Amino acid sequence: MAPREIGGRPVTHVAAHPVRSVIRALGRLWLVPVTLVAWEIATRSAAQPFFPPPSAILARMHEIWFSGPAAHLLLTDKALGDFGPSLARLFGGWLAAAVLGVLIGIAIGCSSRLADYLDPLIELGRAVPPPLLVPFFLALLKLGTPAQLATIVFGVIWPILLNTVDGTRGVDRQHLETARIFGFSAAQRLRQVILPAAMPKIFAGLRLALSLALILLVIAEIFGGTGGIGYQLLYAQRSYLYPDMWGCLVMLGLLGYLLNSAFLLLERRVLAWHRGARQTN
Amino acid sequence: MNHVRVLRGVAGAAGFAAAVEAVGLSGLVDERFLPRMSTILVSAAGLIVDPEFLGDAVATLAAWALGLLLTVAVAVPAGLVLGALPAVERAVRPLIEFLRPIPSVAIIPLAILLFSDNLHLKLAVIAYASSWPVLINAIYGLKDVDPLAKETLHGFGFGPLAVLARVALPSAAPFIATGVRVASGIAIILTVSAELMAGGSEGIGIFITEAASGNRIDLMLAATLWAGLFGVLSNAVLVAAERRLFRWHHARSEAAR
Amino acid sequence: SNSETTSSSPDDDGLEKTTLVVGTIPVPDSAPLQVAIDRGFFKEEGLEVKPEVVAGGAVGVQKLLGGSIDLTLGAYIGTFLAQDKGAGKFKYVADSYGAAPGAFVIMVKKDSPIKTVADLKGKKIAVNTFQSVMQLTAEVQMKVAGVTATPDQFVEKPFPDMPAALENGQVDAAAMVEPFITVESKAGGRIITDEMTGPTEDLPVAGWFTTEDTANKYPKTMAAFQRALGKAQELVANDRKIVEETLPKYTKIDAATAAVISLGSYPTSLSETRLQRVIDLMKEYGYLKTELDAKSMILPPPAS
Amino acid sequence: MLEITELVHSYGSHRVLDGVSLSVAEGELVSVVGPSGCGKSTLLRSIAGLIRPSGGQILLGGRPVDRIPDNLAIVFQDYSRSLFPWMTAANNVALPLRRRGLDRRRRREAAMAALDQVGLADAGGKYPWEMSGGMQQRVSIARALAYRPSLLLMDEPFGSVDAQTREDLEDLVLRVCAHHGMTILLITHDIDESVYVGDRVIVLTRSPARVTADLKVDLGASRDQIATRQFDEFVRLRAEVGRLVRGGSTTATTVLEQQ
Amino acid sequence: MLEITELVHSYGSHRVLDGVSLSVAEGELVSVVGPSGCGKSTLLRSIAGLIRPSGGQILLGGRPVDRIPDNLAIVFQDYSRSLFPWMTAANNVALPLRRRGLDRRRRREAAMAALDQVGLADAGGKYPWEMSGGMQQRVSIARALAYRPSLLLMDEPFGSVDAQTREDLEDLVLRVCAHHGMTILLITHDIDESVYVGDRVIVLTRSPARVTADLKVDLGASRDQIATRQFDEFVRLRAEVGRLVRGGSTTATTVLEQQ
Ligand SMILES: Nc1ncnc2c1ncn2[C@@H]1O[C@H](COP(=O)(O)OP(=O)(O)OP(=O)(O)O)[C@@H](O)[C@H]1O
Ligand SMILES: Nc1ncnc2c1ncn2[C@@H]1O[C@H](COP(=O)(O)OP(=O)(O)OP(=O)(O)O)[C@@H](O)[C@H]1O
Ligand SMILES: [Mg+2]
Ligand SMILES: [Mg+2]
Repeated sequence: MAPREIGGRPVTHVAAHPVRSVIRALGRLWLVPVTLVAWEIATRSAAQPFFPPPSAILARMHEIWFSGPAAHLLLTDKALGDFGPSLARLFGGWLAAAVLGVLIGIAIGCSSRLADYLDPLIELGRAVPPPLLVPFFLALLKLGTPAQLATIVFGVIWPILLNTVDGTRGVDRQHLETARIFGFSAAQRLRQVILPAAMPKIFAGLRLALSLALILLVIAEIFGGTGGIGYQLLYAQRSYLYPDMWGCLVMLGLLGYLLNSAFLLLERRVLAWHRGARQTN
Repeated sequence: MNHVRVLRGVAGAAGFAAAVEAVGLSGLVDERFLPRMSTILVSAAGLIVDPEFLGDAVATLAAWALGLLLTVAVAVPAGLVLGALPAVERAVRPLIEFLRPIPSVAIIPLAILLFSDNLHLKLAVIAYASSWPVLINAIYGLKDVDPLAKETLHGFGFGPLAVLARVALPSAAPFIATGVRVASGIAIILTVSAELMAGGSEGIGIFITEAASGNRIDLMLAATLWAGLFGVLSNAVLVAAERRLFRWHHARSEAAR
Repeated sequence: SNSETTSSSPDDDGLEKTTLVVGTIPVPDSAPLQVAIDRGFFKEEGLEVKPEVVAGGAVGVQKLLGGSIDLTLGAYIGTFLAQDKGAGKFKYVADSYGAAPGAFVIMVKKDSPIKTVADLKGKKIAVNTFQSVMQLTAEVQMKVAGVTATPDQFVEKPFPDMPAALENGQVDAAAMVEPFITVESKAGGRIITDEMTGPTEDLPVAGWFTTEDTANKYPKTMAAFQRALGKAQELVANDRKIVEETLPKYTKIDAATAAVISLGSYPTSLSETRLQRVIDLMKEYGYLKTELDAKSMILPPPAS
Repeated sequence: MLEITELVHSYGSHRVLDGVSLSVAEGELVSVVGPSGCGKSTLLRSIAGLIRPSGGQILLGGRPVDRIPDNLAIVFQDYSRSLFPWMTAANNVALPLRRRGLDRRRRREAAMAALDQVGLADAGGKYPWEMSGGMQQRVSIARALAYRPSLLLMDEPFGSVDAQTREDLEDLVLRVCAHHGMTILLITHDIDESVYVGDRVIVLTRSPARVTADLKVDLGASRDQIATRQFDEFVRLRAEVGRLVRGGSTTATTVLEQQ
Repeated sequence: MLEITELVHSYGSHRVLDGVSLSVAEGELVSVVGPSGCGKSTLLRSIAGLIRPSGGQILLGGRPVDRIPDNLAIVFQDYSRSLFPWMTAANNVALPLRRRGLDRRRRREAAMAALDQVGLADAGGKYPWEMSGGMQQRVSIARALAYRPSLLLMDEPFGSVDAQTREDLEDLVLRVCAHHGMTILLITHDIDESVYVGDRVIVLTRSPARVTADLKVDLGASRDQIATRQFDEFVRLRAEVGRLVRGGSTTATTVLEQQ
């Protein structure tokens, strides 16, 4: 109930019953095996080459990425080559979009005048398919990686931006008034009042953006360069290698799930107050 | 009031166009690859009277509108269920998080195999990609409902469903609406992408494919600009609707500024 | 016998199906279809053909299998690849486009140090689609020049993006077709080689195909389609002017460009031996795993 | 009607209610007073079934409270958060009446009547955020009264209104209680008020809360703002409650001298 | 110090303040009473520069209030919404002290001292939503006091605390006011309180608000909860204010008889 006060205890609690907490974590995943089995049955009975059964997909994934030496966590050289740079681009793009989106969003949320000026541009930008922009980022930025980063930022910034604007506009007016009365500087108002109050909504945007970044990464890799998981996917598609293609999809899904889980851990820490304040007894 | 807002919007857009034109004039980018803003605007103006393009635009807009409706019809109830029942949300979360990052470029080829009707295909792809913001915002919106407001109605003996419908939903609605606005942007992108990737007989994406065949980058950009303008218009409509529906929300927070 | 009832009474033909949705790509390859539509050849056969733009041969394959179209234009290589990987069984109904000098080339930008095909060793080459005719023929030309191509030196780029990619140094060379060859040439781009020389001279490029199921199910309809398209193909093969007039109708290539671009050939018959050449090349370069038989993938033209 | 035995509640390791026992008869109006933070609101939430207490028992009409009881209304201490900002005052009041099966028009009439009773006849069309603190508080009182619950829980319902309005509202509650046979539990910080409106006054100790005293108020059923407050019994009780709340051991007499 | 002349404010077409004039001298503690919804909070917000009044003038230290004045603190009526839920009580109190140029440790010390003064020495680590209504209100008082403003505006600051705590807080405010030379404007519904703490009591009419009376309280600088309340002057003033708030035309004598 009081995260800070009893913050120390759950840790020891978990440490005391590691088995139980693992079991509980697995218990939450019960739907996964169920889905896998259903998927296996459905694809086997349909017997369509485009929809290979998950067992075939997993076997293929193992072959491509996970049959490496134990020293590399079983990852093959190919996996390291595929994922390393891709993940770096992903995080780079997502972080840049987060910083830009939150800053611009707060500026717009605080000033309705600025909002009036920028609204049409933002809406215009939002409606432009990122793939169509890749060539122009390439034309402008020339090099591969900046152009790919630009593509990711451009694609994922919108939910962050819009949610931030919404969160900023929704800050309880009495909180703002309190801050103004006590003479908070603009920076303090931002850091101590607007950001925390808007944080729950910003986090919703960040979470949306994270998986969107994965999608944009694929698009950027498809349209902009060679290597990476997007390139794999495209190559498999072009060669009619359906298990490989599905392997890429599953890999993306797994990455997305892992990223999201990590993100939720972060969110739980940052928004501890929110969970407390918003719980119904 | 409203006039001022429109004027400011136009000023902002004009400023942007002028800036891009200036970059074009400066020779920083090769005009072959990025035509000048004025060229694009002229081409875009020409498209208004091009019956072929108008037909394409109508097809795209229709698919977009239907797709957005479908999205709302699917994602809002789903979001309410997931937001209201944490146990369900926990169970389904791995699947959702697994599906979310799968890109449309990979989905569209599979959807082509599953749908023999172009419109159905577009709708399915739109709903798939644009449901997420609505869903996530609904879940977060529901978590953000003031517990005292819920307790109030509970206290009067209303059941969980009534509390969901009468307190949680209205109080989360503005945030869900933001999700819908994010979704509408994604939906228009997905409509055009589906047309680009899966083809068809009409649509802005088809127009762009054809323009590409003749290296008419100006026409490609002009059509893209129109897609963007449709996005602006649809957003304006949604914002106006939000302002009407959620007057309480805006009035409450705007008074402080 | 069928060919005698050419006009007016489609019911006599007993066509199993009178409406065909046909996938096309807005490139010169599909000019005959447009000609046949414009001149009413299909109507004479009692057929209504609805063209639908597809983004490429691969999409055409998927749409055929998904059932949203009945026939589509597609490069031979892609279709063979699909059949080889077990995606489906396909039948070519008519030939459409073949190699001709100057229509498929590898280009570099004006001041590029690359002068000969041998210089392409290890360089990035843009192709419109992986595992396509553009890539295969590039590999062939490199082999002829004594260098080996590696798969990772190819980059997939849509044709319209290729000039920019060359300019920005994204790629060192690009395998291009018209009208982009003309565009890049105007900007000073140089042609390193024609992709269709030597072993690839006159190589068949694309044709009209459907699934085996559809071909078996609607034999009369397919025959009618073959007859109508055949007429158009004949016209086009002998008169370049017709293509020039038709191109602006279904692409955004304007008449002036259409008049100067290099076109491929429009073969008038599906030849088993010609297709077998493609298959052999694909096998030689590791594109195919199984034995494909060209004959089994051809729907013989109606006896006339 | 309401029977609470040895109720215990802790938030985490912080014990708030430490064995509270009390009972309220049908139709009775019981005031509860106690120091700030002692656990009054927690007690009220437990009765309403909004929190599950850590121990003890609450019987309502003979049955244990394990979910939210029927026919209950609450006026929350934090009234501004318990009004729905997307509804006008009239709609806020009318909403719970849906459970009463009234049609739209009747709901509206009942809502307007209740708003009238609390002196807000003109404010039915206002949104909560267009109203002053005291007006919001009165809307939430009107909402509870219009609902005609059999058990009404009020957590400092008159804290934000002026003296005159407060007296009017006290009398209103007394009238409604008598007229509709409601049972009312009223938490207040105003010692005069606790005696004036209560049939009984329950005094809680400083946190963790226990019942220190349960005083019967012998002022008859009908009360009058001026006359009643002059009764000796009133003055005596007021002093007694005051002494108990202050937790002092001073006798009633000393307190009386001080007053 | 504070000079308000003919202040007028309307929300839309609804006039709330209708020419309010009053002045407060440096170091004075002025109580404001008036019916619920008459415009007291609006008046306070205008002084704080949070709303721009439709007409009239407010001079603070000789200068018109066109933005939020320096060295001002407010205790809002809706205290629960003015605390930051993402901060503990201690941090809520400490945060404004950054402006005072104190370092982290000193801020913390000052915050703990202020919390101690309002009886919340143990609650510094609690979040607002872990506190009772009265505790939240006291945190927001502590925050204002720790800030040591030169002008302190309080909107019903003691509405949610028990009688004993209320008296303690009243004395605390009196002490702080005298000791640090603060000027205080205090809105209250408690007529006794308005007289007990005020150097002057200002009575507003029913909406739209005007100043009906501006009474000087001649009870000396030092007050005592028991002694002061027994002075005749106190009783007289209390009755007078009560009569004025009720808006009756009864004379002071009649009211006295009634009491
Ligand atoms: N934001 C607003 N929009 C419209 N009307 C408002 C707004 N805020 C206050 N009012 C109206 O102004 C009047 C005075 O409100 P105010 O809050 O100043 O009263 P108050 O004297 O503080 O009352 P209370 O003692 O009940 O808190 C009320 O009638 C209220 O309805
Ligand atoms: N959600 C919560 N989490 C942790 N502690 C809580 C919570 N709610 C209340 N408390 C603690 O329980 C105690 C009693 O709170 P409660 O709100 O019941 O007091 P109260 O008697 O209503 O006080 P007041 O008169 O000030 O409203 C307080 O010390 C408070 O800190
Ligand atoms: Mg309480
Ligand atoms: Mg007020």
